[in-house]
Amino acid sequence: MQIIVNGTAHSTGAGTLAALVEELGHDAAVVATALNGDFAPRGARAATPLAEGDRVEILAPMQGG
Amino acid sequence: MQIIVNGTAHSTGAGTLAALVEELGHDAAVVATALNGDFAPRGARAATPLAEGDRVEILAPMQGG
Amino acid sequence: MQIIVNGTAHSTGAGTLAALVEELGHDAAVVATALNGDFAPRGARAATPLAEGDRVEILAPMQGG
Amino acid sequence: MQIIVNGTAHSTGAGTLAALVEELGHDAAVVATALNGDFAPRGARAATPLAEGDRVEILAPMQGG
Amino acid sequence: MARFYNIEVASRFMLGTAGYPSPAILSDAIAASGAEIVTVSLRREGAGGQGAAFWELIRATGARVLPNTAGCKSVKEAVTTAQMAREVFDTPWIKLEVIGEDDTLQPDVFALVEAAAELTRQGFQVFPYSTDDLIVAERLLSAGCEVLMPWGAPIGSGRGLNNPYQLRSLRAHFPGVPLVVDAGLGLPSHAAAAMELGYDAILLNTAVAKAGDPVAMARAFGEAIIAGRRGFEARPIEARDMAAPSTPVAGTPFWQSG
Amino acid sequence: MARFYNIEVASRFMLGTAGYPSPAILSDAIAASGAEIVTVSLRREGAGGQGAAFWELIRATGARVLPNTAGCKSVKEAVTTAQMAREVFDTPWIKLEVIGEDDTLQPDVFALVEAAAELTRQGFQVFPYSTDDLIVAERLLSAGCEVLMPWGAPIGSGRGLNNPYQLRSLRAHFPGVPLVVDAGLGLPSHAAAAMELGYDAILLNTAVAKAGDPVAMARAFGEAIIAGRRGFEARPIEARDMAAPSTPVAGTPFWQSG
Amino acid sequence: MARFYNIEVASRFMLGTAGYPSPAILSDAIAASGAEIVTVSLRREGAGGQGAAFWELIRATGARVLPNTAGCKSVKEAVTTAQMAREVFDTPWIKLEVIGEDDTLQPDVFALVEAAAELTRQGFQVFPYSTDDLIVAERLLSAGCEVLMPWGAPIGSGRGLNNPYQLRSLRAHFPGVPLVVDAGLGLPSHAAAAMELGYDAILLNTAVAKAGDPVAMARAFGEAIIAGRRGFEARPIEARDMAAPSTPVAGTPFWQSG
Amino acid sequence: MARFYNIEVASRFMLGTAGYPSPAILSDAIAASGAEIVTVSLRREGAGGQGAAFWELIRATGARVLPNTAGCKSVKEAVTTAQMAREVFDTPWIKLEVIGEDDTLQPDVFALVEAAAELTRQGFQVFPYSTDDLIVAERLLSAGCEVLMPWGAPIGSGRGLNNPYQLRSLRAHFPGVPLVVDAGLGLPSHAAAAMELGYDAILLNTAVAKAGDPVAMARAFGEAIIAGRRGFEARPIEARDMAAPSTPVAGTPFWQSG
Repeated sequence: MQIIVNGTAHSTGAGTLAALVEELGHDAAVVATALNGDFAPRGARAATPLAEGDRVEILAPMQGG
Repeated sequence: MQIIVNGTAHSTGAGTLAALVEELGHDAAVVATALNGDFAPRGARAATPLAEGDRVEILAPMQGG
Repeated sequence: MQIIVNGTAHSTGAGTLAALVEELGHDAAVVATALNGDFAPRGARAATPLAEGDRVEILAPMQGG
Repeated sequence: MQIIVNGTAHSTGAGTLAALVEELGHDAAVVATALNGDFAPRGARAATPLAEGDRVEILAPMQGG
Repeated sequence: MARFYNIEVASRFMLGTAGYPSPAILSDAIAASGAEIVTVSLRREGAGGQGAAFWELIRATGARVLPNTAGCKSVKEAVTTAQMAREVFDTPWIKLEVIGEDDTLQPDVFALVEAAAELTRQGFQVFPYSTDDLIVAERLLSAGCEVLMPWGAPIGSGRGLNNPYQLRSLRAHFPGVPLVVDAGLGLPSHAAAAMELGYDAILLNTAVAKAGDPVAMARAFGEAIIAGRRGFEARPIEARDMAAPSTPVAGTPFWQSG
Repeated sequence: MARFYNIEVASRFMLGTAGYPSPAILSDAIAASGAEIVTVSLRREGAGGQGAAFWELIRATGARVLPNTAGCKSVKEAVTTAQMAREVFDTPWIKLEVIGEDDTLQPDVFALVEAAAELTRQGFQVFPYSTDDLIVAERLLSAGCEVLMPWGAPIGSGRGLNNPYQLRSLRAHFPGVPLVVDAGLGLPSHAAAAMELGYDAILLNTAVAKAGDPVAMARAFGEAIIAGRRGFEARPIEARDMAAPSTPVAGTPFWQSG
Repeated sequence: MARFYNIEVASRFMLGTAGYPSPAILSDAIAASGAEIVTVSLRREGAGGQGAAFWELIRATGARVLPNTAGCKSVKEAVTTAQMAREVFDTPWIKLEVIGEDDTLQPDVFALVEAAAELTRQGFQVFPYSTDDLIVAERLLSAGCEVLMPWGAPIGSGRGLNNPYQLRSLRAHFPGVPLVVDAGLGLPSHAAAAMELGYDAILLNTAVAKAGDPVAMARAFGEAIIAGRRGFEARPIEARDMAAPSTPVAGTPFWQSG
Repeated sequence: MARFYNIEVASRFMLGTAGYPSPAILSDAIAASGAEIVTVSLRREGAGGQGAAFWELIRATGARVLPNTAGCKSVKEAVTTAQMAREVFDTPWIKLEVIGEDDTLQPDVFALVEAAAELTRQGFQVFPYSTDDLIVAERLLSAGCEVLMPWGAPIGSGRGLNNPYQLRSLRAHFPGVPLVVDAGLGLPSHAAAAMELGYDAILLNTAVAKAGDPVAMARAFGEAIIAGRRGFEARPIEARDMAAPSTPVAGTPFWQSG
């Protein structure tokens, strides 16, 4: 399945957002996720299926002003 | 009939806005009128009936910054 | 003898600047003196005679900006 | 005779300031002169002899702020 | 020539008509100012019919009028006032003021943008009295305004340009839009400075009307605005940090080169 | 009318003649400025005799000349230069510059006062280019000067009025003395601001000569100086800390008083 | 003590964490600043998992975090970013930035107010980065904000307080609301001046992060903020137009009274 | 560490001792300020012998004293006062004030230079209270002064730095000379700003003594001076004309890059 992760095309076998986060090796407790522009809370990731063409954002803490 | 003209209680026998303007001695071509907060164009005054308690504004040119 | 001390007429029996300072009850080690506009050092006061009409300044530490 | 005119070495046969001004082709009525740092008025140039090594300034109107 | 909604004017001075010692002084001040545009207002007409007399006086000056919505605090009030002004003054021009705060008479930029959009839809040509906010400016342009009128300082304060940086920023971001500094100026030099920033015109009232000699002050501002604009067009020198001689140093007499 | 050593002039603008792109532009700039007084200098005459041509050009403008002692760094140099200038330009007027420092061209106030006294003794009418120092001003007046010319900013810097407070203080302390802001201005608004402080005149050069269009800039400064003076005489409003409405509030329509 | 949404802090300095030469310097700068609140952000996580390391570093400082929505240009973006930040940083606090213009990073006050209202509804405690507009301030308060953060100057410009008058006006109109000058400062004296206006705190980043020595500059700003606040509370003298002696004149020696 | 005539001090704050509400407050203010140098004066001693008590109070603070010649208007007065002060306070240091004008207390730079030369010949170490004039500064250095103390504004005016340009110029021209801004400051931010210009120290009195809470204000100025100096040494960012983001733009979420 082809999706877009953080703006880049990505081929994944993950069926859910939670699986995707794990597949990418991120620490699930540190990142925040959005699916197609809407916030996807941590607790809902496992129940959030991915579909062809989805746009996923995975964000993490970074310096800011 | 009791109406309010420019914020002051006014007893009038005028049935229309046009009649009121004439009753008050204003030059109809110089003033602008509003009835209950809405603009009442000059050409529509004769066809604009007044009712008890109406709020009428009659404005004229004045200095401004 | 009439002299002027700090701008005020003063009648004194003191024959020297040192005697005047003592007469006035000042602490000789704390004040500085000038005679007729010139500095009179502490060590020279005893040898500095006073004359009728002399202008004496006796200054002491004071707040300053 | 060697003199310095406006900062530059100059060989002249002129015996007076007036002669020098003429020799250099200046309009005597437009320039002002100084000899060895002192002003030499126009009327005195003819009576002002030049000597070996003299420093002469010949100035003329120029733009200024 | 400056251009506002396809009207060209030679004078870059818009003068307010409020608060003069007398109608005659107002009339003379307008003449002295050279202004071709004057602001006017609408007020409740009393028995005396002073409105007609004032209107006659203004018409006699030959100036184009720019009615305002001074004192309005809501979109509705501003729109109704504008409609009435259009009828009386027979012009699509409206100086749109929506005041958000009584002490400083600061524009309410939210109501301003909304009223500007509504009035534009109704065919008005809106001159919005605004702050120096870039984003508000963009919204006003999107709403259909073809002129912007940022404040120099609060109305009547006479302070001059409170934030020249922001005014410069506005000028830089909207190079093609007529920009007018409206309100807050006190001295002719303030007006000249605004023009030197590249502004297209100045609108003011109090600084003239309340001066000791309003007619002379009107003339002074008129001259200062011309001077500032001309200076802007003549491409000024840039300010420098270290001084430079204005008299050439070549050819300095010898005693000066030691 | 301003008055300098019993000479009355209608224009309050004194223009420098250095650094223009061409003699024709200089000539046009003088005409455009309205200045009745222009500053000139003396320099070493070369073979070409340009001095006479320049002098002819200046004379053709009809302006009164104010020769300077630009570049002088000592009393002796300044006095000798002044003597030479008096002969060439046939005027007792001298703009006295004694420069103490090459980078900023700041006046050397010590040499300035001494040279002013000496020149006054010799019958000159001295226009001293000075700082904004009150005590120096007093000394210059005691030395016989009847005009003071404090700087606005370093020569050629185009910065405007670096210390308006001190310039105001000078004006307040010497109400009867002709005061000229000399040097450092860059924009017409700077000149207007100086005039609004009550100064009697402006002397400048670089801001005009080095502008993109010197002739237009000369005119712009001329206008700004007139505007600033007129504004001063018209008694400006005072700047206020809180805004006040410029449109009368009595008679505001009802929806505006809710 | 300053108070923001019922959290009391001893330090009135909020420090940004972006753009430091190294994590160690950031860490040291936070310590040197004395700040108890630091701003942080969210960015796309790469493979390296730097996010966790950064988060660890910040947690180690003991500072409370104020996540921002930097870079957001719409209400939707800002709200989604805020939601994600709340989850990651486990705080209801959000520094709400909605940028309307790329060059100056000026806040879009329309989107700002809308986003502030939405986030408040969702339980956030919003710190809105805004302009110095009084009416916008009122809207933000109505939207539920209990802090206001007007800019001093555009982000990263280092200019200081571009419009002190307007900042004073804000302070005067909202005496009970915590006010923070956010952005545009360059020097410790800028921060002190803002505190002397009665502001409650300062938020800045670039002036520290990009200084030659960020750690020393962090300390300098920390000290300046304390100094400015203390000076405000100590009731400063008012500026005077004419000088007065600071040394008593009574008892002056005779040669000084002639 | 700053150094004045081979004396090193850790604090860059010199505090005046005049005009405090009480001796106790003066004492506390000195302690709170951190100043290691305080200015004192001489006045006519009355019968009460207050001089000894004051001197005792000052000695108890442990601060080094810098006696002044406040109120002196001539070289003679200043020299005699300095001689008397040296004897009483047992120090070669003298803050040399020669006032030329009663209203503004502006230094008389002519008398100042002459008195500085005479006092240097007599072995004094002179701290001359001066204007911001570069040439005067040169003369004072030639006269033997190893410190310069230009004013920020007239004594007691609380205005801050009236002419920052000229103060910067002084700093640039005399990089190796200890420079102290003396007089005219009103707020801690003024002191910080002077330090950020690279000045070595601040001397003030009225702003502390006449504050609502002199002890707190003394501390505030002390902190501001430290902050300003540290900021100067930490190499501040330069002010920019256009804003730049302080949050990195790389890695911005996708909805922010559309």
